[in-house]
Amino acid sequence: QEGPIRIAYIEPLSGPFANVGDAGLKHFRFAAEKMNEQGGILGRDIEIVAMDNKQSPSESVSLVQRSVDDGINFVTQGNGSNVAGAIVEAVDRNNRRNDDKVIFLNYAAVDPALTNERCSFYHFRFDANSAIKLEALSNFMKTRDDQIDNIFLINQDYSHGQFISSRMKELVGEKDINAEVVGDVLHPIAQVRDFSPYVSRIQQSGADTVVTGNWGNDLSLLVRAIDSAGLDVNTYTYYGGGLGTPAAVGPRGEDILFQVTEWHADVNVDEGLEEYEQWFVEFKERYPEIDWYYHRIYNQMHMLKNAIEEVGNAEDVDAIAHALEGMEFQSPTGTVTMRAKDHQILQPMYISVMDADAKYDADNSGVGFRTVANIPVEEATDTTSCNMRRP
Amino acid sequence: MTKRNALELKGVKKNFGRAEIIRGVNLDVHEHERHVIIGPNGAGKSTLFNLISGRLKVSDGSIKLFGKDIHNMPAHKVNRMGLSRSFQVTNLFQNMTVMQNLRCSLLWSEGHKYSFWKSVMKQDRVTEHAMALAEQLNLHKQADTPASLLTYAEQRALEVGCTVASGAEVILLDEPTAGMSRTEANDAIQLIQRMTGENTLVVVEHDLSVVFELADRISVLVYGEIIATGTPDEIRNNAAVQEAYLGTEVH
Amino acid sequence: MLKIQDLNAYYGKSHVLRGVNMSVERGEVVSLLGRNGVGRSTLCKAVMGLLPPVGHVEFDGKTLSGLEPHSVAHAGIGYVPEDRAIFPGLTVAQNLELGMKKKGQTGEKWTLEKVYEWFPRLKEREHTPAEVLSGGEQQMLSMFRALMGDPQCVLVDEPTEGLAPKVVADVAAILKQMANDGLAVLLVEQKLSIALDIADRIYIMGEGNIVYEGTPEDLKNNPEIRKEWLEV
Amino acid sequence: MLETIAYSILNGVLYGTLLFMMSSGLTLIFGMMGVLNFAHASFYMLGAYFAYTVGLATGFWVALLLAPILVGAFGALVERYGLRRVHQYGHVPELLFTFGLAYVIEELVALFWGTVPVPYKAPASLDFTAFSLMGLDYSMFKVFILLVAIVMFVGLWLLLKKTRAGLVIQGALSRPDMVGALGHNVPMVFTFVFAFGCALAGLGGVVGGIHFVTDPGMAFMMGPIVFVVVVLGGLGSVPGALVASLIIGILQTFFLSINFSLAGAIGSLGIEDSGFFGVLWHMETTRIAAVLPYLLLVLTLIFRPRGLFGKREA
Amino acid sequence: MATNTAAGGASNLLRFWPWVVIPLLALILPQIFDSRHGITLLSHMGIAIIFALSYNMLLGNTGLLSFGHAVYYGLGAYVAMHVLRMVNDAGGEGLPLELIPVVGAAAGLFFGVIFGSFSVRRAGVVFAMITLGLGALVHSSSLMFSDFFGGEAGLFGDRTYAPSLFGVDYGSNTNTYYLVVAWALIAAISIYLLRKTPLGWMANAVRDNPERAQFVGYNPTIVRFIQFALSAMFAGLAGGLFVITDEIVNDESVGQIQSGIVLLGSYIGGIGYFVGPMVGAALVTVLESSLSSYTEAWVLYFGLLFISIVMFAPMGLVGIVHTQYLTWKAGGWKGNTGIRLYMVLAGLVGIFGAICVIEMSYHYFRSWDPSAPFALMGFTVNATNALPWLISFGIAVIGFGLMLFHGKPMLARRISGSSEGGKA
Ligand SMILES: Nc1ncnc2c1ncn2[C@@H]1O[C@H](COP(=O)(O)OP(=O)(O)OP(=O)(O)O)[C@@H](O)[C@H]1O
Ligand SMILES: Nc1ncnc2c1ncn2[C@@H]1O[C@H](COP(=O)(O)OP(=O)(O)OP(=O)(O)O)[C@@H](O)[C@H]1O
Ligand SMILES: CC(C)C[C@H](N)C(=O)O
Ligand SMILES: [Mg+2]
Ligand SMILES: [Mg+2]
Repeated sequence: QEGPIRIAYIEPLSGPFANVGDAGLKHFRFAAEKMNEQGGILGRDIEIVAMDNKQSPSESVSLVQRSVDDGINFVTQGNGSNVAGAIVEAVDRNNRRNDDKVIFLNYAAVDPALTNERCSFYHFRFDANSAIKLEALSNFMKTRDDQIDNIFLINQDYSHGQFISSRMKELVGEKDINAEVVGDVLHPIAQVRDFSPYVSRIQQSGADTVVTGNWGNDLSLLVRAIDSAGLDVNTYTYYGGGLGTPAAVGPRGEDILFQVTEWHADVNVDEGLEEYEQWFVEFKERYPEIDWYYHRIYNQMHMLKNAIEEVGNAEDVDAIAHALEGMEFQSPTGTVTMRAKDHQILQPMYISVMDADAKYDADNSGVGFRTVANIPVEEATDTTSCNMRRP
Repeated sequence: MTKRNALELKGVKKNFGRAEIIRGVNLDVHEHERHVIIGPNGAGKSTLFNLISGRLKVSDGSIKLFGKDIHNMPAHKVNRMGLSRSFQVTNLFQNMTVMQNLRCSLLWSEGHKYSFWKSVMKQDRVTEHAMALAEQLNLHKQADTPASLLTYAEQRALEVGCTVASGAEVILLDEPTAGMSRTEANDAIQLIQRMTGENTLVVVEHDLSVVFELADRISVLVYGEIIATGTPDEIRNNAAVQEAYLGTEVH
Repeated sequence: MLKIQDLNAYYGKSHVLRGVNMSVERGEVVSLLGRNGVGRSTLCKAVMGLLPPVGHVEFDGKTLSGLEPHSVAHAGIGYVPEDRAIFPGLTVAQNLELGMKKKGQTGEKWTLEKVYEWFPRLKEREHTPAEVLSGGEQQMLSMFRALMGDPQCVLVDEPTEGLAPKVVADVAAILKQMANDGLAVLLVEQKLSIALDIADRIYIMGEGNIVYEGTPEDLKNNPEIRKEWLEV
Repeated sequence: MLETIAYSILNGVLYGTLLFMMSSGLTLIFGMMGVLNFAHASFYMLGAYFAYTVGLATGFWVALLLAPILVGAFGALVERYGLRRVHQYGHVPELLFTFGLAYVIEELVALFWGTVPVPYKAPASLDFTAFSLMGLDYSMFKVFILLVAIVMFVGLWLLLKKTRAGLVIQGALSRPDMVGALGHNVPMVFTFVFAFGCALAGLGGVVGGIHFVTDPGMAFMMGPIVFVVVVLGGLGSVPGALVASLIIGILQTFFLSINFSLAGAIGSLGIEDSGFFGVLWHMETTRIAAVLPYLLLVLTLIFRPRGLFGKREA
Repeated sequence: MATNTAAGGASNLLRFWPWVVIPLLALILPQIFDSRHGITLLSHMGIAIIFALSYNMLLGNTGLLSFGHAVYYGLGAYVAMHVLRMVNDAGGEGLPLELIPVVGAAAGLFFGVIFGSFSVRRAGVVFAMITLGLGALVHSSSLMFSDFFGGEAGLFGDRTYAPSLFGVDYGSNTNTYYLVVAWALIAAISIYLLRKTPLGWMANAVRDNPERAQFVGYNPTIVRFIQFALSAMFAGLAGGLFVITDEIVNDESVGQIQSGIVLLGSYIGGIGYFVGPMVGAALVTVLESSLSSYTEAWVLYFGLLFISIVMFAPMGLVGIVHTQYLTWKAGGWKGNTGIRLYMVLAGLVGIFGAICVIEMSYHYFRSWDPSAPFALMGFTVNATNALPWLISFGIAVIGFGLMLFHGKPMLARRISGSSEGGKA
């Protein structure tokens, strides 16, 4: 086989979510370029084929088809578990009905269902799923429960937020966290313009800690409303460090905005990861507006490379999937494993908080993140109900 | 022989806000007669038509069409009971051709209602009827001309045609000759006479020559009240009418 | 004085006015007669700039042809269109107000009070939407609206349409009054009796041209002309 | 409960004034000109971006003045070279024109300013706590918003009372030729009013961009809520728009501030949280709050098609 | 705006050719675009065509501007999906796949009757805003009532686990495509014939003059209501077909974007013509899904294309063709065909220049290294140099300039000259 190895990048590149899709694309393009400089995969270049799904599940389904038509064997996506669900479905259907198969590399969609009841042999998730993130977060909260008394849950009213809301309540009991959930609200996604009423409820509930899976404007506006009302609470988030939030929040989030991620920029500094720091800096030089944010894309691209090299070609999709299954990889942050049972990656996690003194600020906001806890792989895991059908 | 009454208005009143425009009108229109209503501007003639035809609701009183109460019925129901009207300002389906206007006016009375399983063009009765009407109106040459491109007089003629088309027994015409020249007006009168034949006709008109040519009986409406009803001669010689309406300009 | 020279006008490709020449002096009422559809209303529209005029129109020495309608109006021309063109959504008072060139400012001869005095019905209906006015009331409104702008010359297109006989006399009186006030009045009229009654001079239009010019007396004594150009 | 009500009123008024700011320009454009301007939110967005960019050079206060003027000028161009042409074809084409325009503006904004939010912040002179109430701080900027809204209200009121622009436009909607023949420069009035409406949207953006987030998605996010306000208030009615904004603001805040569901109040009565009625029974007011404006809109239009203060039917 | 009337006053050309050309195209196209994605795209076009035709029953025929037509499309799709899943769960036994769209149609009709009963009392802005509100409400509900709607993830089904009336294997996209074509033809013919019925005529009448319609015996509200319900039914049919082709349905199918797209498509094609919405819907479907793979600036192009159609071709694309055809038939092209061609050519040159400018802008602003050479229309250019900008702007200005300031006046002169000559 000649020519580049192509990966279809199916994300919103127009419309209100274009910034998110655009940032991801830049990550992939950068990673591909860096790897191509090192000789690519099996001597072939990696090429990222951008496809605009307009954040629409059904559009994504037909883009999967187009990828197959174009002879592309890998698709990647992450924004929106609903889209990811549709892609899983489309990929499965395609691989069942046709000979030219595809693998779906999920770099950000966190709905646990994708590695549980809806798990698929051709789907691999390189981000920690929501259950794992909550596991990590609650382990951290347990260590701090002297400072945490009242927890308020505020989340977007769709499966992602609904999951956090219900799972977090369970975890407080399970982990025996010495705190109480004093409030739990769901708000419609991407529709709330003014969060002050919610903030007043947080205030009335007497909460000192807010847990939210919000992202994008829903998070920025929430954090700004909390700050401008002068509320003294800590906010634990999934996405506080990206998707536009640092720029929109700025120094207001300092010391109160926490995030749970698989990596952040100052990890490189703390752990002396010079090579990876170099990677980060180069990315910044190229795209001064944003930062290298998705560490998992690094993992994903390298693990794919290893799998293809192991198989020896980029066309035998089943073999590549088998190779990825259970693969271990030495990531800069430690060893990560693609769990064979459900194709969920297991990796160390970091809890960090916004900090103006961090070496690297996020998205030119003047504030970056400082690690407050490392969660080892063993503590950042979940159980799975996946019952995978393998070819 | 007592004549049947086509229309019977009893104590009809209408006010808009505080302004009382129709102040208790009693009016009988006999079957088959041509009844002309005259009166000063703003007396309430058009309003009266609006009340009868269901375009406006009455404030008080009753209106009967062939003995059946029709007041406050919606306009389409009044129409289905056999009363049809034209407008003082031309009010056609402007984008449709002459034939299409006529066909539309015929559909309901030919019993096609809201049906969506038969083709209009295949309804031969409707087509024949519409053609015949177009001929009577002298519009057959313009059959496929959109209404908006007709001359004013032609539009008025079509207005009359559409009004008559449904075969209603009682027909109300509001200033059918307004804006026409003498000759056109004469043509229009003839047209009306030809088209309405045996029907009961109620007409509002300002043109006195038209009035006297057309009317079997005349009612004079002044400030929302009928001050006189009678044959043309009676009206012509009625002092109150002269005072209120005709002025000195009587022929 | 209003001077029209070699005026042509077209609707698309149809050539309606074919070189009209006429004039109206201040202080006179000039009636423009003609059969239906000869183009009398078109003449008014062309003068107002509502149709692109080809030819020359001037008023008091100021060239009007080629101007936008609003500039024509500001040059002192008032227009009462044949279809009344009242503004249905607006009240009577608002309709009249739109007639004024500047907010709240009318000429000296025709003020709001004067109008309401002439035609008290409008005063009663001051705050009702104009579309519910009776046909005759709308006609009067349209005429008074034009007067609110303090015009020096008025083009009145079929003002007596739909008016009761008594009111027709009123309108005639108003037109006379305007001429006496020194305005130039161009009256397009269907009803021969009125036109002859109040006009100082008469033009007859036929086939897009002026085919006759004279005084009312001349016309009364000239049945051939009437037969040829005014009857069918 | 009393506290909740007091709180709802205070915050509802604040939120309501913001809504009013965003929609007041539309009251002019939609209410008077009948143009269903789907690009209104885009002008609002331009206001924010212009203010941000101008502000980098001149500081906030100059930008506050300049940005709306720029947006207004841009609006004038749009009217003159786009809308005016489309106007003659009717309302649907006008609407579609603005629809397309919204897309184009969003793309251009994303092109020039990038897709990530810009750091557009309140000036230091407004960025402090003005007062605290019931444990919550209110920044000076919120007070400032209130002031700006009042200025807008007065400006609109003056435009409508002191000029005849409204009359001219309403007249022109039925008989443009005749309004011209009476001596009014109709095209100019249209341009002026459209530009003014856009400038108001721009002013809303100058303030809203700070209060919310300034990114290319901000227009989309505002969505059709502005139409709800204008229609609910009654087409063309400035007081109506104000009242509608306040009603929506207060009601929404109230719904968000209480913890209420039928099941919570009456008891679940064995009704499960599934099925259409089950879900409704257990639905918390907070979840309804967001759709409340649309619910109000539909109900209002069914029972009172001309809106709260409207004189004529839409 | 819409000049056609009940009888479709158009010429014979417009009356007959669609029924020959469209089915032919439907058969030929899959031979050309024979990839899976291509076939799916064609299926989507078929569905969009039904949806647009149903939409035009409201906008074009009845004068009702709806911002929420996707409600019926989407609800039809959801109900059809539930039935498909029931069939799946029953081990592929039950309603044959070919009839699943009928379920969608029934659901569309059902909801059309319910929502129509209170929204059609008035036309105009009131109706438009009610549909806007309803659209938003239904869309929000689709995320709240996840039992029925499956939340934002939506619902999935499998068309291959359903019986077929004719024993067809619907694992193949092509077979599914022909099912879509069959239904699209049925729907198009029905909608076409509906326009010729008393109801269709009165819908036009009510659009033009509801008051007069009352005085010939019709209740405008009922006319609108029936049209609305039937139109919702066809929208539901389209939704049901979508379930079959995509085997997924989620909240976006009832969403505002879906409602907006159908309005755009119908209008671009020309709501005054029967085939207008078909052409528009097909075009929008293609552009939406393929333009984005050619250029980053696709939304901008889409917006600009759309604006230009609204501004310069208010009757839609079919409108342009039709008027030009009429002119040509009336001999209006005689002696000026060259000028017309010249204008088109100049316009194309202008567009070419404009595209260069836009592409360069995107490269300049979006790429991390604006000075990196990039391929533009077969040339390699550097967007930080002034020259390519000058050339591109130049081409655009010259192209449009020639078209508007040279060709157009010339054409106008030629036309008026010849018509006057004819008269003399
Ligand atoms: N909806 C309404 N609201 C207020 N006043 C109204 C309304 N409709 C009619 N009027 C008033 O009622 C009076 C009667 O109007 P109507 O149209 O019936 O007169 P008319 O007799 O037909 O006069 P004309 O001969 O001039 O047509 C008028 O003064 C008119 O202003
Ligand atoms: N908008 C138009 N488009 C095309 N032709 C028109 C238009 N308006 C008028 N015409 C034609 O122009 C000619 C002159 O019309 P005009 O209205 O000036 O006549 P008129 O003398 O005022 O007649 P009337 O007594 O009917 O008012 C007529 O033949 C008419 O059919
Ligand atoms: C990009 C992410 C914020 C999307 C989110 N993880 C989801 O599952 O919907
Ligand atoms: Mg009347
Ligand atoms: Mg005339």
